[in-house]
Amino acid sequence: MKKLINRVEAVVDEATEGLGLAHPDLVRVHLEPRYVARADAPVQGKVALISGGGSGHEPLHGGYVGRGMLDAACPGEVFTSPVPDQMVEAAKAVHGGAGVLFIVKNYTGDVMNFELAAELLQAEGIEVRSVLVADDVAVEDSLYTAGRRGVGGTVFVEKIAGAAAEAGASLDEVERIARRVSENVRSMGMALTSCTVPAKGSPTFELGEDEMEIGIGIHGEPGRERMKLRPADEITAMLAGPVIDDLGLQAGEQVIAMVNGMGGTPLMELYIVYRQLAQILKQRGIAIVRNLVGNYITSLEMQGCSISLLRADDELLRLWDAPVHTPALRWGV
Amino acid sequence: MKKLINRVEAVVDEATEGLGLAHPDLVRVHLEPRYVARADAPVQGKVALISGGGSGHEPLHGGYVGRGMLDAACPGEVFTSPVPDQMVEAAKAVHGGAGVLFIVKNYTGDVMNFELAAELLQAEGIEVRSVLVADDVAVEDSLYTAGRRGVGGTVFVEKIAGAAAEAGASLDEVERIARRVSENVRSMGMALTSCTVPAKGSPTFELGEDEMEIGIGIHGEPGRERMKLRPADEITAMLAGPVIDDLGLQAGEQVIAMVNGMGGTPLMELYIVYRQLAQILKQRGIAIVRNLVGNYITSLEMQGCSISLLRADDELLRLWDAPVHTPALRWGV
Amino acid sequence: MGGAGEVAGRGVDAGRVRAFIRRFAQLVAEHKDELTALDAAIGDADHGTNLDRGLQAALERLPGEGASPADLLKAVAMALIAKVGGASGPLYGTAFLRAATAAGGKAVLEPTDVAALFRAALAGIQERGKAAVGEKTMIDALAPAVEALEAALGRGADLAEALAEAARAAREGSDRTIPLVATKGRASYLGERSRGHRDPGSLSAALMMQAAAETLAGGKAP
Amino acid sequence: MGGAGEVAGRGVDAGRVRAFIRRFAQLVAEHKDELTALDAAIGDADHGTNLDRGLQAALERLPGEGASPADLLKAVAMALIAKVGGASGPLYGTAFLRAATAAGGKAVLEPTDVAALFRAALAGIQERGKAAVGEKTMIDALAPAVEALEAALGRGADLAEALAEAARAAREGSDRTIPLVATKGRASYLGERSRGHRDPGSLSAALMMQAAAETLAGGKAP
Ligand SMILES: Nc1ncnc2c1ncn2[C@@H]1O[C@H](COP(=O)(O)OP(=O)(O)O)[C@@H](O)[C@H]1O
Ligand SMILES: Nc1ncnc2c1ncn2[C@@H]1O[C@H](COP(=O)(O)OP(=O)(O)O)[C@@H](O)[C@H]1O
Ligand SMILES: [Mg+2]
Ligand SMILES: [Mg+2]
Ligand SMILES: [Mg+2]
Ligand SMILES: [Mg+2]
Repeated sequence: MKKLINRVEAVVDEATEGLGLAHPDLVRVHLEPRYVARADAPVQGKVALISGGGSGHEPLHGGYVGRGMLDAACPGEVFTSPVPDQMVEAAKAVHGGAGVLFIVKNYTGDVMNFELAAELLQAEGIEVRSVLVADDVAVEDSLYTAGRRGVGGTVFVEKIAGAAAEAGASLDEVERIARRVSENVRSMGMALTSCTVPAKGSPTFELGEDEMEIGIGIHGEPGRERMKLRPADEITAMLAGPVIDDLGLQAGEQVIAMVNGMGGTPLMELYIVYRQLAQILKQRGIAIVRNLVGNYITSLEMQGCSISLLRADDELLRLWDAPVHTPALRWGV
Repeated sequence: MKKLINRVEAVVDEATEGLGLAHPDLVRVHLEPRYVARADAPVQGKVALISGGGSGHEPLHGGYVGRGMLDAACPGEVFTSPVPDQMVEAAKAVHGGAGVLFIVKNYTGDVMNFELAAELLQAEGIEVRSVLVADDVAVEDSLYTAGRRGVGGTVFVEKIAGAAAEAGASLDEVERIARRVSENVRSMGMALTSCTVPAKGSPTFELGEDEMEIGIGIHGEPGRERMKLRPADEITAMLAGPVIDDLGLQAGEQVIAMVNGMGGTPLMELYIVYRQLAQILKQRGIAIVRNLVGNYITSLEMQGCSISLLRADDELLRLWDAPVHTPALRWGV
Repeated sequence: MGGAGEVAGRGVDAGRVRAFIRRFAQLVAEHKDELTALDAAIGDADHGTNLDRGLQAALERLPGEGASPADLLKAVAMALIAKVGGASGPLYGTAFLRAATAAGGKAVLEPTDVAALFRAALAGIQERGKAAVGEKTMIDALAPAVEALEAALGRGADLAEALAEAARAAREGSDRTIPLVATKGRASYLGERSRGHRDPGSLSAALMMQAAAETLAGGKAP
Repeated sequence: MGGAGEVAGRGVDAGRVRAFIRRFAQLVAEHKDELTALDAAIGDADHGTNLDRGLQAALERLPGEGASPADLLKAVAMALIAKVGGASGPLYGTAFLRAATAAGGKAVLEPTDVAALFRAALAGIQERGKAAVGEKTMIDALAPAVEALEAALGRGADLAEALAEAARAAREGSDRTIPLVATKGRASYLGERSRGHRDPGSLSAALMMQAAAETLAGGKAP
């Protein structure tokens, strides 16, 4: 295993410390239990947005803490959901009296740990709501699964709900908007290579030199189908098709598009994918009105990409465009 | 070779097209010859900043075209310096009557191709100056080499000279500032893995599972020394030490620090490196007043990192903080 | 039976509960890589690491002399909830919490108490995870184990024998997860591709029952 | 001598220059992977790809019937400058440009013209690249080749023989780069580690001299 780390057990703590040292103007880091909070939290009268999940998806979630996005992030061990303690202490540290919204990626572990945290906080009189993100169209028969996974859509939910909260919206309102984003975003991903969880020390799966995995999540787990490597344009079509269809996007509609790298993909390749995505959407008469191309929700050093589309309307676009200032996402300020 | 590409020969063109499609508000792409220009170029009366080099270092340089940074970038083939045609046509397209400054990374090929372009442009009556970036302290005996390589320092030169040009400084003045940055920035890098040039199809070098290369450049070339893998803190010290010493940094001085990923390094690991870099500088009484942590000048999918430090003063800091709006770097706007 | 049966006659006191917890932690530590490798095949390669981290934390926090069975079980629950994360943290945490509640204030547990305790643990996991038998989870090991335990006691077996049967049933239940397609947890995303692999949680659950069989009735299980 | 010498007696016309360019392009295409592999060892793995791209472009742009030797050489220069990039683009580009200038308006080049042409090419590379013999570059192949060519003609050898000696000298010069430490170009960053590898540019230069020997004096070189 080749990684720029010290001790396997210290990886998440040290990376979180590094984030805090690099952005003291934006975030404050707490280690026991581990959470990243807005430097100026609690913001009185503002709904507090808290997310979290396993580590290894950086910049998600710690990189999205700051003005106009999250109030706190709770990084679990690598690919392991955080424990309730983290959310409980984070919520106590950042809530501003207007309630807390948990943004939870739909994984059994995340759901249960956030649920426990919510129960504990409610018992202490802090109002907590939860919004699930479950945007991965690679999970087809959600009846026969733990439901769709939460993947790239999370970035959209955090940005847009974050803007609403920053603007002073009520808990009801922020929850409504977060749900609307969650319902209107879909994603699908693929991998050229696997990745290595530090504590395990070897790749989660092995792929032949001419193989790829289609329909992966973000935990280095094998995808739904393994197939022979294809040109980027074909791969793009394989990812974009199910996303467009599942959203039921029609000609004349507008989307915000994200071409996301899994952590080890050169930016050059992501732009090659974006090029084809733009062509596919253009052919269907769908307009990309905003976009992100880069590493936004990753799987350690995995090579591969995911495509996310959010059906956009005036309200969501206005909130998307609102200023944001976090370690990983910044505009308008 | 596993890459999200279509045809090997089309890689750079398609990635450049993708960049143009993703950021039509910021850049315009021209393919024959290939260059990326500011969408609003030429800006009359403004010194035009042009850089370029081999591709495979994204976001450098195309990602730095836009307000407050470059007027044009000329992407060569992967790891191959661009040809004079590209710089000549780019310069004609973006120069605003106040002269052109070439920012050239110090490689024999880049230097000669930019030189040829400058000769051709001068012959057409366009004033051209060149500033070399040669910040790689891994190149020790510059007497016995082609001189130090231009690496991470390029990002600083482009940002700061770009801010000066944007503010309306004269060619003399922009050149002076670019030189000052170039003289006050140093870098050093290392690799955990090699990378694969698409046209070659196999890794440039092979590294054992327990080995790393110290003192690499950004072209997947072998470094100065191969050694056994070490913990991140030790690697950080190995890179930071020579950079600090070569700059002659003293207690009480201020720096802008960059921890740069080589393209395939998880952000988590870069923050672990930043954490240790911050500690080392703190121990020496040197203050990090600004920083960048992420993929800014890469080597395709290589895993590894580089550290760059720029000795900062009020003038450079003011220009660093000036608004910038490019595909890859954005603040203040 | 025999010697083991006699020792078991003493009843399950805090010492035995402590031995059970220690043995469970030890077995998980020994099988850590195996559990993680199973999770790599159909999950995210962390089950062994997760559970081991939690149980080691539990050992550190175990209350000392004078703690009741419930105190010990509750300490484990809290450590698992605070340290494991993932799916197995809340699931095993809830299991131990319910077991603690079932143990109530008793200093010594009778065989039927032990059965009630495992039944409560199973119910807790089912409530939290909403999975049924056949979904390729730890339930597939635990549910048959609890049934075997109750059935054996019901037909008059002593605790050692009953727990031994429960451990066997858990192991067989785990074996039966191999051909199943997962419909809960992370492995469910693999659909058909989850077939042919043992569910990691079912193995850790079988290890828990093995630990119970080796400790709760006294000496080594037969 | 012999047959080759007789054919050579005709003088170097545009047809032979065209054959030289074609053969150089062909040799580079055949050795493309080898050149790139050499560059991978001590450079950045693009020398073969670079030069091949440029020479293929040159073939496409080669002017037709009626073009003089200078026209042909200049077309190659322009294609190399416009298509190769890297260090070798401007270097070979300059070499061909200087050769074209040396060829002047002549329709047929005498042996001494050919020597002057290669001397001019070498001087162009040295001016552009500021490297001397012994720095582990293409100069290490070209300089001895030009000297061998001049010496052979000086002592009365015919062009075929002189070019054959030049080609041999180029190849030997390339061989001598193997133990050298590079002090110019990308390989210089490797310092001591550049020892033990052939310089890729010296091989492409040797291929150029081989192409010259096989074509400029007429039929195949002896
Ligand atoms: N809904 C559920 N009900 C019961 N057990 C479950 C459920 N979901 C997952 N599990 C169990 O949890 C195990 C995985 O635990 P672990 O790897 O620690 O968590 P994660 O899946 O979050 O990485 C699975 O092997 C399975 O036995
Ligand atoms: N200053 C120089 N003078 C002469 N030849 C040089 C010089 N620098 C490099 N070369 C030659 O160029 C070759 C490398 O060419 P190429 O790989 O195409 O360019 P780059 O080094 O830019 O990738 C080297 O093998 C060497 O022979
Ligand atoms: Mg997990
Ligand atoms: Mg090159
Ligand atoms: Mg797991
Ligand atoms: Mg090269």
